[in-house]
Amino acid sequence: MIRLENVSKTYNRGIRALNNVSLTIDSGEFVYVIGTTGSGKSTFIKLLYREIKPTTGIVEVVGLDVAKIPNRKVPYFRRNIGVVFQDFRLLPTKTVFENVAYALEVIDTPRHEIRKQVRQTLDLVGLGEKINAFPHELSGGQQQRVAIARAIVNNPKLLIADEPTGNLDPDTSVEIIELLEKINQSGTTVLVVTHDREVVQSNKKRTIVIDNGYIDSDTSTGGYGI
Amino acid sequence: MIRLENVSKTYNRGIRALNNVSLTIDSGEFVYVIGTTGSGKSTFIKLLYREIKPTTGIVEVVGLDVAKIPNRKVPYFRRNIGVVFQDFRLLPTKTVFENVAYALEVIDTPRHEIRKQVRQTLDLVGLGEKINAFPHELSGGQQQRVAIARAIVNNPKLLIADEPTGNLDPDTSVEIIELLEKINQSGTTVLVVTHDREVVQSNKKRTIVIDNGYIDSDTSTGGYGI
Amino acid sequence: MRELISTFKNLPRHFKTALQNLIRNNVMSFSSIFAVTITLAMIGIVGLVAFNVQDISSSIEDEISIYVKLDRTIDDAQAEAVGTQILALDNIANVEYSSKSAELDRLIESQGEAGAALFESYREDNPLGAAYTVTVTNPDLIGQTAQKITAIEDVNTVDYGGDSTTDLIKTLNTVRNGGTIFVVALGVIALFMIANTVKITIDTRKTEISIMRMVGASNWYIRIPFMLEGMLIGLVGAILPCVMLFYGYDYIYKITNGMVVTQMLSLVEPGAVIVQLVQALVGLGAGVGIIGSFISIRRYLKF
Amino acid sequence: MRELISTFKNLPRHFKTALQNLIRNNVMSFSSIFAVTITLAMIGIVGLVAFNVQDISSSIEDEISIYVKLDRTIDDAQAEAVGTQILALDNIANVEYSSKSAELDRLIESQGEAGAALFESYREDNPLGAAYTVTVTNPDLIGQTAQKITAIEDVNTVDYGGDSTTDLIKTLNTVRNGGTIFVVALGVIALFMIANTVKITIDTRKTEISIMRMVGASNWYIRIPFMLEGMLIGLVGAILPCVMLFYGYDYIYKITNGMVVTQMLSLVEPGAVIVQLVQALVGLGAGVGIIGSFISIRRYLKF
Ligand SMILES: Nc1ncnc2c1ncn2[C@@H]1O[C@H](COP(=O)(O)OP(=O)(O)OP(=O)(O)O)[C@@H](O)[C@H]1O
Ligand SMILES: Nc1ncnc2c1ncn2[C@@H]1O[C@H](COP(=O)(O)OP(=O)(O)OP(=O)(O)O)[C@@H](O)[C@H]1O
Ligand SMILES: [Mg+2]
Ligand SMILES: [Mg+2]
Repeated sequence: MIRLENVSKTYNRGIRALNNVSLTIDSGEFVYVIGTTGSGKSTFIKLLYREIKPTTGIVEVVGLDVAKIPNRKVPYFRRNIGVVFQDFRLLPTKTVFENVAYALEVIDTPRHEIRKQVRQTLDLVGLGEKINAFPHELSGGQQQRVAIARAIVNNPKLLIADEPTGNLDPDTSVEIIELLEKINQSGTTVLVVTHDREVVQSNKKRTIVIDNGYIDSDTSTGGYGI
Repeated sequence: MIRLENVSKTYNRGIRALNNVSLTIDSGEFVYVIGTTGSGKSTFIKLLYREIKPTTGIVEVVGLDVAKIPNRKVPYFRRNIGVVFQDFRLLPTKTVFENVAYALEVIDTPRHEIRKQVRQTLDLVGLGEKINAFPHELSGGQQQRVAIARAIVNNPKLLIADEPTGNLDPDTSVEIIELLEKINQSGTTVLVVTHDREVVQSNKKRTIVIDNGYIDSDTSTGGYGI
Repeated sequence: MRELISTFKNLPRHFKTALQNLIRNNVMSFSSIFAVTITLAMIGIVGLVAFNVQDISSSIEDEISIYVKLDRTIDDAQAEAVGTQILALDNIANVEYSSKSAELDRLIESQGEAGAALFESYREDNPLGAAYTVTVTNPDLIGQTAQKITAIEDVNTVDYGGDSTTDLIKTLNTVRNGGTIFVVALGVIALFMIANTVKITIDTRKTEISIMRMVGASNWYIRIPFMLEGMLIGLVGAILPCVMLFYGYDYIYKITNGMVVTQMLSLVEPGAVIVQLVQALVGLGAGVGIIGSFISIRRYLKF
Repeated sequence: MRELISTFKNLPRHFKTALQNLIRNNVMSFSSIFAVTITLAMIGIVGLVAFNVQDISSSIEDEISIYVKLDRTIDDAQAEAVGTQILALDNIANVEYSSKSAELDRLIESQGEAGAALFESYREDNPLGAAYTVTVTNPDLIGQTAQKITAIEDVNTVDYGGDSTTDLIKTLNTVRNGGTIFVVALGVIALFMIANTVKITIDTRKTEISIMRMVGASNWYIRIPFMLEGMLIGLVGAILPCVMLFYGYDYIYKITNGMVVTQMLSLVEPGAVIVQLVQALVGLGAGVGIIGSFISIRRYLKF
């Protein structure tokens, strides 16, 4: 599903955010990515859905060399991936319903299908009654849950979540993690970046620790958990 | 320092975010505000620095009836308050240094003072080397720390922080909370909204629990902690 | 291909999106529409003025004629023969005959009060020849035509005002060409203006566009609503200028009876001209809106 | 008051901020500057054309004159007396005398080749009177002046072209007034255009403005850099149109030798006109930029 080979990412001004990272994540895995702030976690996942390209090395996702996908084809590639962005990235002029529906509309889902699935997904994340609100009318945690709903609504092969519980209280966090696990059980590969120690500890899963741009440990390759 | 009297806030479409809240916070206190997502925490603190006005009731901060301050005077009022916004709100075209310096420039601080204080503060939050980066070049946690630096740089009488550790790893979180305590010890009133159970539990302070727009408990008035 | 089919199938939805964006970004939309409105109003006004200048300059040209004096010794039949020969030339629009005695009348009249006393005595033995007043189809060639007429037998003198008339014609041509260049230049400037406005409108939404791509929207899926929005901005922006031109010009035409002060500056009749202008404005507004959006959005479809 | 002092003390910093914003928002700034550039270019071109139209129409008016024929029985002294009386009237610019025989020359010439044969015999006993050609200072009053001249003793006929001349004068006036209205209207439209562009630029930064207020910046502290930025946009936007006008018009003037085709359409000399225009453009650009910013930012200083 995901394969990184000697990947480095240097931003301009010479900031090295990732250093020579190699790893493989198989289809159906559930992986946590943890690390201190500024260690390169977001950089790592931005490489996966091609928000950025690696400076050196190869990134392969769903069988494609990500850097080689032509610009025009990038959206098609991204339909395989659901992403929960750290900064949400909701469309400000669309309502909650429309934001979530958008991910289905672009793949030509029939309208009644859209309505059904969006409602279901919003209920799942506990936002059933905010369906017609605009993003700026939501609390931080509610926006985060809209972002989650949008990422999972089209049943992607790969689900990437950057701090999906950063703005949520502990109880809601647990619910969301349970939801991600359920999605994982239905066959989706799930990659979760998190700071939430409780979450990582209560669900013993493969955990990749990034530190200062290097992979510090990876439980699947005999590293250590926290 | 802060006094709320029967305060309610109803957004348009009849969404009642706060219901008949009354409370007093004295000068020099350190108060946690917790509650589930969407319970009204951000609404509560937005009332304090007058991002919004109460629908009914009186909000008094630093001795002023907040709703009665004329628009023109609002910025002067806000100079008493440092705010860490849940969504950071950094100025996108200014560098880290400029963002933090801005809060000092507006109160006519001499230039060499500004340079000294900004550097000190950025070192304090651990961002010394990101001084010339733009917000979009920072990780989530780094942006959050810039927001904190900006809020504390001008030594406000009241410091309000909405989820100041939402994007930080546990170790950095602890450091930030210790920083806030140090600021509190120097006389500043501090109000922290947080989801971080560890934080609240390890620092036994007055804790206000908001639930669904009501004050569910307040340890200073004989409520219960979590 | 698949993308194209999907695009057409989704047109109604795209249209709804475009309309929604227009309404929800109300401040921005208003500014853009306002910019289009005043730009088109400008094009409309300039266009109308240009139309009228063209019209006036042609009607001045229509008045230009060649005055052909015949020998005074020839008889009526010979005079008629000259008329036929003139008519046979190229570039002749009309030929009007003026008999010997009509010419004398003219001379007397031109001398004012003293005229009759001076020249009435010539009536018996008229020393003047008959004359033709010739109008041409293409005033630019008036000199050549006059020369050809001079060559005809029995023609005494030919007068078309000489240099001063050629100058007038050149002047009118310059005014017309200058006017056209001016209108075209202003038009181009105005279109840049609209395109630029659309560009700014889109620039402010680059994050939105990048989010759409993040979520898997194909380039055309993103582009179409923006283009439709550009079209709507152009169309809505065209309403006011069109109404203004339509009723405004009609009104001016009515209160002036179709002339500005004098017959010399007569206005073009409203009807067809206005319809053409309105069509042009609507077309420009919508067209530039669509194309401007298409071009502006390009650079944001890369990440 | 305190706010005002602080504002002035901070001017250098505000200026730096304005410049920084201009550079850091490069896409947006470029669009705004571009909008100002083409708007000012338009005003510049229209202004130049208007200047020239004004000039040409006055030089046409200068050519208009009254042709005063005297009785043919009077002697030279009497004729001179008439001249003195005409000069004594209001609205007289110049009076030129033409003797009896000069008048006959004119008549003969006007009759072309046949003229000499026809009228040379009159040379001995000239039936024509002497004449004056009178030019007026204010062509609008030419009718009245002609009437007053008619009333003078020994004046036989007075001819100033009658209705057709009054019509020409009215026409020229209309062209001039119409031109002025047109230029002013276009100018106003163009200024709206610039103000609107500045407005859009500011709209896109409303979050920024609200953050500044959140952090305690007073309204003037926020406003000044935006106004300076507006000014810079206006100034930078004025550069190209000014250079264009300055060198472009000079060039056109040189290659045409100052006339478009004929003397009739002579161009205004570059010098002063261009300097005035350039000053106007620079002033407009900067002024509208500042005022536009001031007004546009208003609504965002409320939250
Ligand atoms: N666009 C950019 N230009 C320059 N430097 C950048 C850019 N984006 C990120 N960086 C830097 O790269 C490093 C890694 O950033 P990244 O966002 O990957 O961290 P992170 O692990 O996600 O942190 P956090 O937990 O705070 O979100 C940081 O030092 C950051 O400042
Ligand atoms: N501008 C608004 N218009 C309408 N409703 C709003 C608006 N802002 C907030 N709300 C609603 O008011 C309620 C309280 O929101 P608030 O932001 O105060 O929650 P919160 O406690 O800060 O939540 P979180 O922990 O997720 O940030 C929510 O249901 C939210 O949807
Ligand atoms: Mg991150
Ligand atoms: Mg909140």
